[in-house]
Amino acid sequence: MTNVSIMTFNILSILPILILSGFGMIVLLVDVLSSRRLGEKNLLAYISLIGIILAAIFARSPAGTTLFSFNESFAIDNYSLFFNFIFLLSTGLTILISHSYIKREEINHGEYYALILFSTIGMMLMAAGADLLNIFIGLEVMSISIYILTGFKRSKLISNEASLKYFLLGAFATGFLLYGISLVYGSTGAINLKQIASFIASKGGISDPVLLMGMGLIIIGLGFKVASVPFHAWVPDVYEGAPTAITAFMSVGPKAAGFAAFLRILITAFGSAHDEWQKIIYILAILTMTTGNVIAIAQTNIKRMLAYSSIAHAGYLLIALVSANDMGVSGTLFYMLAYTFMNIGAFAIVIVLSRKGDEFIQINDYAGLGFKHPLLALAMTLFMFSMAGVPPTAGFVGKFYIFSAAIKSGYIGLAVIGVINSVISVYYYLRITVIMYMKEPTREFAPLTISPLIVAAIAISVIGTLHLGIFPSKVMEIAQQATLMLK
Amino acid sequence: MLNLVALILLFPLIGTVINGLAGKRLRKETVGYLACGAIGLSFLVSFMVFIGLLQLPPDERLFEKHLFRWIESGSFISAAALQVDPLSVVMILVITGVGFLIHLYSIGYMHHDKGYHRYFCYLNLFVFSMLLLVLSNNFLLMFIGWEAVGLCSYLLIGFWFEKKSASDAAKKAFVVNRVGDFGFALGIMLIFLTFHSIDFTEVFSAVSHGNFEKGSFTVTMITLLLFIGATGKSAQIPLYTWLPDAMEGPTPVSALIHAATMVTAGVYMIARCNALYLLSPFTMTVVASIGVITALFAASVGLVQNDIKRVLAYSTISQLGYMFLACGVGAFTAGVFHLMTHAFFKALLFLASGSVIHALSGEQDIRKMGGLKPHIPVTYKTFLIGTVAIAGIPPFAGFFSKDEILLEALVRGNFIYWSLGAFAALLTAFYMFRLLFMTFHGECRVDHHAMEHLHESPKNMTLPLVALAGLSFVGGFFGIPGANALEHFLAPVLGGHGHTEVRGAVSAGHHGAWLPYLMMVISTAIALVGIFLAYQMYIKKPGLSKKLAERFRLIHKLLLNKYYVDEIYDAIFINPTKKISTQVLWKVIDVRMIDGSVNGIAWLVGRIGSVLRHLQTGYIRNYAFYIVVGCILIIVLAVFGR
Amino acid sequence: MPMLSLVTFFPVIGVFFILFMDSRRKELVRVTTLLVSIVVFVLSLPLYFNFNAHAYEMQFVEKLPWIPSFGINYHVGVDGISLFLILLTTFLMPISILASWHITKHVKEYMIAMLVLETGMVGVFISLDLFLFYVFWELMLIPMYLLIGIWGGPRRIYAAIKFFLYTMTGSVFMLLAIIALYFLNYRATGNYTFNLLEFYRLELSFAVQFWLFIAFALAFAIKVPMFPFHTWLPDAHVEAPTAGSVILAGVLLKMGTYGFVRFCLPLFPEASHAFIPVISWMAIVGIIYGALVSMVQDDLKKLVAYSSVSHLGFIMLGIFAFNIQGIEGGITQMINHGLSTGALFLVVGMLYERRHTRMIADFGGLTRQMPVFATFFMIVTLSSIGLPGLNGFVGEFLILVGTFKSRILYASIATSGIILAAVYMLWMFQRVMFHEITHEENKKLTDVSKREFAILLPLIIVIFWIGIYPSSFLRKMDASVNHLLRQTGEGVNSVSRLQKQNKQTMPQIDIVSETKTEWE
Amino acid sequence: MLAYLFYIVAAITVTTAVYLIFEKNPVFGALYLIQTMVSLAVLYILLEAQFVAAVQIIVYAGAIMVLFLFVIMLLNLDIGEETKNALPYQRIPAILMGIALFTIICIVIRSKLLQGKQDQYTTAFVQGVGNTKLIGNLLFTEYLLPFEITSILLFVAAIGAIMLAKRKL
Amino acid sequence: MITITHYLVLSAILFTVGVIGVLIRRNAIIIFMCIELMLNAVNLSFVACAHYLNSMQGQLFVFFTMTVAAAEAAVGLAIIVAVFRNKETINIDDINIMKW
Repeated sequence: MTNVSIMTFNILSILPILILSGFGMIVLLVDVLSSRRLGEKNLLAYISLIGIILAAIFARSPAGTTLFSFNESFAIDNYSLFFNFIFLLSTGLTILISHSYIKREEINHGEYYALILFSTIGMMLMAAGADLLNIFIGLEVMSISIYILTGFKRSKLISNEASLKYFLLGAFATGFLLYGISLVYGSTGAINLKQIASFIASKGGISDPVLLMGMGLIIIGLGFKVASVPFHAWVPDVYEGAPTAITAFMSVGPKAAGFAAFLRILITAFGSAHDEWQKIIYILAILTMTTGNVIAIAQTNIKRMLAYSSIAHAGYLLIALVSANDMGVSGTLFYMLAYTFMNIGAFAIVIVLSRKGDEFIQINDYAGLGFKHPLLALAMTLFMFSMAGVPPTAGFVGKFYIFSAAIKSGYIGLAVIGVINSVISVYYYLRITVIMYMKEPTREFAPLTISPLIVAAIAISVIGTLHLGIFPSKVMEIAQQATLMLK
Repeated sequence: MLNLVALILLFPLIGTVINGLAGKRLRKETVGYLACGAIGLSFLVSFMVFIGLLQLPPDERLFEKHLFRWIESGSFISAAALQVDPLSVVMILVITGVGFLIHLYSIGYMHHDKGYHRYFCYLNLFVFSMLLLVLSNNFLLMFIGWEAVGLCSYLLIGFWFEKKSASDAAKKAFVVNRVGDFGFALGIMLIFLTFHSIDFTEVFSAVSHGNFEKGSFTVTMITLLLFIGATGKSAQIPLYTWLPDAMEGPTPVSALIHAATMVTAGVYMIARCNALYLLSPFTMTVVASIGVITALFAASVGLVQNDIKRVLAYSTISQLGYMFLACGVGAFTAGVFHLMTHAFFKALLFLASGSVIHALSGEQDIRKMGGLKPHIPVTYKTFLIGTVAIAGIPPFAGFFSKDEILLEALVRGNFIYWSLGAFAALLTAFYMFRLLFMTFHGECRVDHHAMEHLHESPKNMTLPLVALAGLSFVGGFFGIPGANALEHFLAPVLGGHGHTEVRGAVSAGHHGAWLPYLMMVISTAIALVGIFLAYQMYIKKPGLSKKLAERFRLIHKLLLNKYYVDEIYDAIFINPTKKISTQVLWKVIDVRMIDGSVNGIAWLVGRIGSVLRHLQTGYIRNYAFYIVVGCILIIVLAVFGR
Repeated sequence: MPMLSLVTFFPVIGVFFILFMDSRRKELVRVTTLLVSIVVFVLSLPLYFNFNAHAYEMQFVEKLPWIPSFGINYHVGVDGISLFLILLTTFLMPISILASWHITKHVKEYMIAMLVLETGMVGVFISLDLFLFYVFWELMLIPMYLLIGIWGGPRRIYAAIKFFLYTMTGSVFMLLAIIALYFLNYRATGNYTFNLLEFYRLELSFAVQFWLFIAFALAFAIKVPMFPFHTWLPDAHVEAPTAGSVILAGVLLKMGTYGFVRFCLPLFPEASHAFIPVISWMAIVGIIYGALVSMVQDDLKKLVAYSSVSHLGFIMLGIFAFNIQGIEGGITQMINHGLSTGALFLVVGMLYERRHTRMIADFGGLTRQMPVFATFFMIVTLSSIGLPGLNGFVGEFLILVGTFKSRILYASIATSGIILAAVYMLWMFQRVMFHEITHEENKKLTDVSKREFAILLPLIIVIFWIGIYPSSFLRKMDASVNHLLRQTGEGVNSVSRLQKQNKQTMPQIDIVSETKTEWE
Repeated sequence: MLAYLFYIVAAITVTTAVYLIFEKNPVFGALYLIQTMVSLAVLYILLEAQFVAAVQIIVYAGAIMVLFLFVIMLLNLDIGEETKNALPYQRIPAILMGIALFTIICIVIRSKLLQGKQDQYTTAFVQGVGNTKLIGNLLFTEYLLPFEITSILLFVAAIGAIMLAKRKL
Repeated sequence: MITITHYLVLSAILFTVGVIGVLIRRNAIIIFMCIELMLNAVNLSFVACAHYLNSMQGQLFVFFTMTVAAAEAAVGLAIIVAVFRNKETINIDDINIMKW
């Protein structure tokens, strides 16, 4: 047995994962044990939050530097830590906004929290995975959890349909991803990203068409997860059908995880084949943002609109991916963080304004909100402007970052298309504010019952959006450090 | 004493400010006398300045008073500084003198008007502006005065703003003047570009140092541009159309602004720039030609007009034409001389006509007058003096000045100028006496309603009439051949180019010394012929004019409608502009094309969005199909796209 | 004392006060806002008095690191060019707030928007860091958009969105150009910075200048607005509340012209020279076209809006004359236009408050009822026409002199604009104020109230002041404008060569090879 | 000999796969798929992957497909289930696309292959240790993390299946 | 001699057939089975590559793939059951409330 390599096992490196899975179980246990008596089940949310906070506390490199454990298949570097932070943040925010929502929708089961925590584990694995296997497993853990969460309102046909669509298409795309992985494996003999990279480097670049095809198929698989056109089609339907809190989660966490894996694979493994994949991503970026923005204009349902907007944002992030320089990577990190705040914030407001069985998700239902609930409207306005990329918000700095990256690498055409798109996007984001402030209300606003948790979520989102917009410096520095680790 | 020059400006300004801000609360008498007093004081100071100037040796009669730096930008410097020299002194004396009389007259004339204080505020402002115009020491400051008098003219023409015709006329005056100002402004810029300065002294000294050869293109352009300005302000062809309409204003305003002072600004300006003009023979020809044509043209229109003030207006245009003729042939002194005498008798005529209108409760149509002589004797007498003066009967003021212009036109210009000028003089004598006869002589056509109120004007109105009549009588002696007081006085400004030289040349021989005297005789004869014709047509055979009118119906109609110039302008400039602006620029280019394309793009994007959203069919199989298509494309791109 | 920051952010402090006020106590909110804006104005006065007219360097400079990893600083300062625009902003603000007294709907929100707007506007004029500039530039869009959209007229939504999108469209390209400059500067100096003053020292190839100029110019031209990017303006003006129009015309439009002076000319001198014909012709067309279209409007606000197109054409023409008269005239005219067009909008607003119509045909003969108002209106009209002795003339004439010095043809055509100005303004004035009163409603009109008097009087005073004694303004900007000319002048000699080059080949920007950094 | 076996098994695999996609009855479809999987297991053995082959039959063909059959039965689907066809026009393009995809893959595969790094697990080596043992070793050393995560995955799947399918919670 | 190409072509055929099946079938379960077919094709490819590379990673990957497939099957079938409960059909052409 001498020829079996000694495992480089570092339990600390997966401590956050362990914590989350532990808390996932605890939630389930508490749920079962306390099932009828607890009634409100507030406890579950708090337990989950504690788990997230603990995970966040321990989500750091034990040695303070990059650490590869599990046979170099799991990387604890600033990059994955940053993404871990994004995941935990989005999970935390999602739990905050879920609390009242699931109670109202009567899907208040312990599994809900557990699944969110488990899917976070998947995301963390995707971000930290340094080989294709880990990334794949992480992706599946995340996806399957979310398939279930999407269908969580099981008595609602719309939720079932979303779940089915997401599931079938997701599995279909997984097929492509796997096929890609197998071809990459076949032509390099490795599934570890670094080994792939060194293999490609030893050949002086990619000349093997099989490898290229494998790469292309991986792009498809991950492109599906990040909602890139033409693999985006599931997004609007699923976003619309899923429970709103899960939509918020889905638009942030898995997308971030997808990009985490995307960047790591393309840059770490295929970094020297930049020329080969950049043209694909280039086209995807253009298609994605344009399609997302243009169709979003035609939407009347706010969840659908946010879905298309989410597609568009994926397009912007793909710009950063194309530029593939240090700025692109740190830009992606920053943008994802910013997007987490503003998007979850927006969905939180959608949740606050909706009622059971009467979701009020038509944009026109927001008429007159501006002066009826000024603070909510103000927050929504902030998020909309942030998504549109208007200073001084996080969205602006993020876009600025991404376009900088593109220009730095000389992709001026892409940057131009990007900014044109962001102008188009202004139109539909603006329409929300228009309707909130400039239209007369068409319905009575019932007095809202706002739970403190969701208020906290909105407050965190507002503060985050503004803070990243006005004082982005600290986060930027962290994001920049993160990029040094990738190569 | 010369240092007092700023006071000349200050008094009317104070009058303006007080009447403007507080006039509403003051008693009418206070307002009137305040305004009059301001101008009176101004006149006194002007006179003191005049004395002061006289005490200097002729060659040093130039005084500059720097007030403050106005616009300074790089090398472009325009100070707020005043300049006193013989030319400006003559002007300020005329302005304040005639102005004072007209103010005095206005107290009575405007007594019943609701906007009494407003009127005097404007009138004082006008005097201030006009003084600024003639006292400034650089082109730009002069331009301020130039525009400001235009503004006052606008305000005063539109004084009775509730009358549509009045406000239309006001606007027209301002706009037409602006067209002229366009030239003036460009002229100033070109001067700045050429001379790197816009100070009179610097510009003219640069000229006199002979840096420019005669007839150089730049100077021709400068002078032509300035002349455009002059045609606007002094109502020459083609920009004269505003002046007849300006008669919508109160009559004293017509007297002061549209006869005596403002309209002569163009002449003043050309005289001021004589050094420049003399360098450009071409411009001189243009000036002279425009002048003489205007003189004749306006006179011909004047023949058939029936509105008492309009006749005077056309006569003003015609007389201004004479002044330009004089300037154009190089006889600047003669121009200024005529300017002065014209100020006297035309102010007189207007005020007298105002008195007539006043007497007839606002009636202006001479066909509804006649036989007024016994009812308003003072007015009649003064009007007669004015008419005689303008017709050119010795020894009245107009005779000397007009005769001198005609002489100069012949001597320095050519026979055509002279003959056209002389013919215009004939017409002038004719239509002025036609006016006189139809107003004061013959049968009375006044309707009985107005007849009841017929009365002679009060003292404060007749007094200025008498004073002006006196001036019209003696005014000519300032420039009487032989004494030539005015000529000598103006010589430092209008210099060697004045007509002494010509006189000298004349007397030295080309035509012999007898020529001036012969011309005097001929002029007088022409005037007499005109008067005789008028007498024949309107006193002896009152029906003759109608017969003639029917005989030459076409010409008569043409003249009566002022050659349809207004209509032509409307048809060529105004209506097409409005139409194009509305129908093409606004409705098509702006709304349809530019805005249309902007909205069109927005619409298109939205449309594409609503079309593309249908790709989102909701069918899983479609979505999977997209994935497969994307997959194939990506693989092709990845593998074969190199 | 961080004077500039104080002026910029004091309104935000005010916002915090107002935020905690009961929105039903409208009077309190109004008075507080007014006081805040007056304090800001008073705070801005020392800028004028302590300004050293002999130095072209930025004064009152404050520099703090903001986003050090990008080399972004909070870097503000004032020179002779921006000084007056700041003062104009702080001066117009109390007036606009006073003119908003009649707003009864959502007073608190309105006042907050106004104060935030002030911060944004002042920020634009003082920023010396391009990133900071862009932030303020966009920031000020939001309150303006809300002002138009919430408190505007019947088509307010269309106008607000149009305003926002139009401006945004231009400015995003500017953002790209700013980023490009950032990398170009890095390549040249090895410094990551957005410092404008460092960018000034950058020597760019003509091709790069060409494209960057276009990107910047587009943003500014839309803001100015230059023909043919002007169509947002009439809509925005017509729908905006009075104070919005005043601010829009008074300050926001100046940002475009200011941008040209501050950024386009000194950063891209050669390209700017090469673009003289293009910009000048656009300006000239704007002058004539704006005037002609303005002439035939039947809505007062639209008329004034189109007149702005014409007036700003003059400013642009002056700036692109590239000499001291032209640029000083341009800057003066920026202030003048702010005052006179602002005042015109106020006047129109007063009419609208009384009659709830802006159609010229609904008025006529108002002088009889409102003599004091008529006087104010007349002065403002004349100032807009450019009557000598009032402010408009100084700027306009300097511009024309400047243009005349460089291109006689342009000046000659542009001068005809002053004729047209007289036509449309006086015609409008005549139709509104003169004639008999034809509408019964107009017989009941009251003359200006004390508040309205207080609104207009300061404007009138400044209108006369600039007209009669412009030196107090011109002198302060001399040094800066001269410096600007030195900055741009260096390009002049080589411009003919460059233009020749330009004709041969369309410039191709080569940032790709110039900035491309491989993944290390 | 092995080549013939390969061809025969491959033919069976493809045939059953094609039957699967054209079979109306889902029960038969499932059976075809099971057949495909079993054939694949044979191929795995040809490729000396005994453990995988075993798992293929036990887990895949056995457990998973039984689950499928179970659900099909549970839902009691009739054969006419697919009567509604909203996208009849997609059939031909879909097949063409599939063929195109296949063609492209073939073109790619035909080029050069297997330049990848050769690893140490030669046939001889594997036979020396034993395929299953080797895999087990690797799973608990190098691939411990994914292996453990798989537990979470299955846990999630279990929760999910209960959550979604249980009639009453 | 059976080379890796043979296996890979076979894998490609199976994959393609699976893809076509997803595109043309309307029964959710059959579609899911087609997806399983695709996964099997991939597994074949993994094992073949592993074999010819003398590597174990491929086989391990297949192991994980199968696990994932099992998990997916559980969840996917549960979803289908849930849909069927509410809709009484699993024809995906009927499952089309959300679109555009």
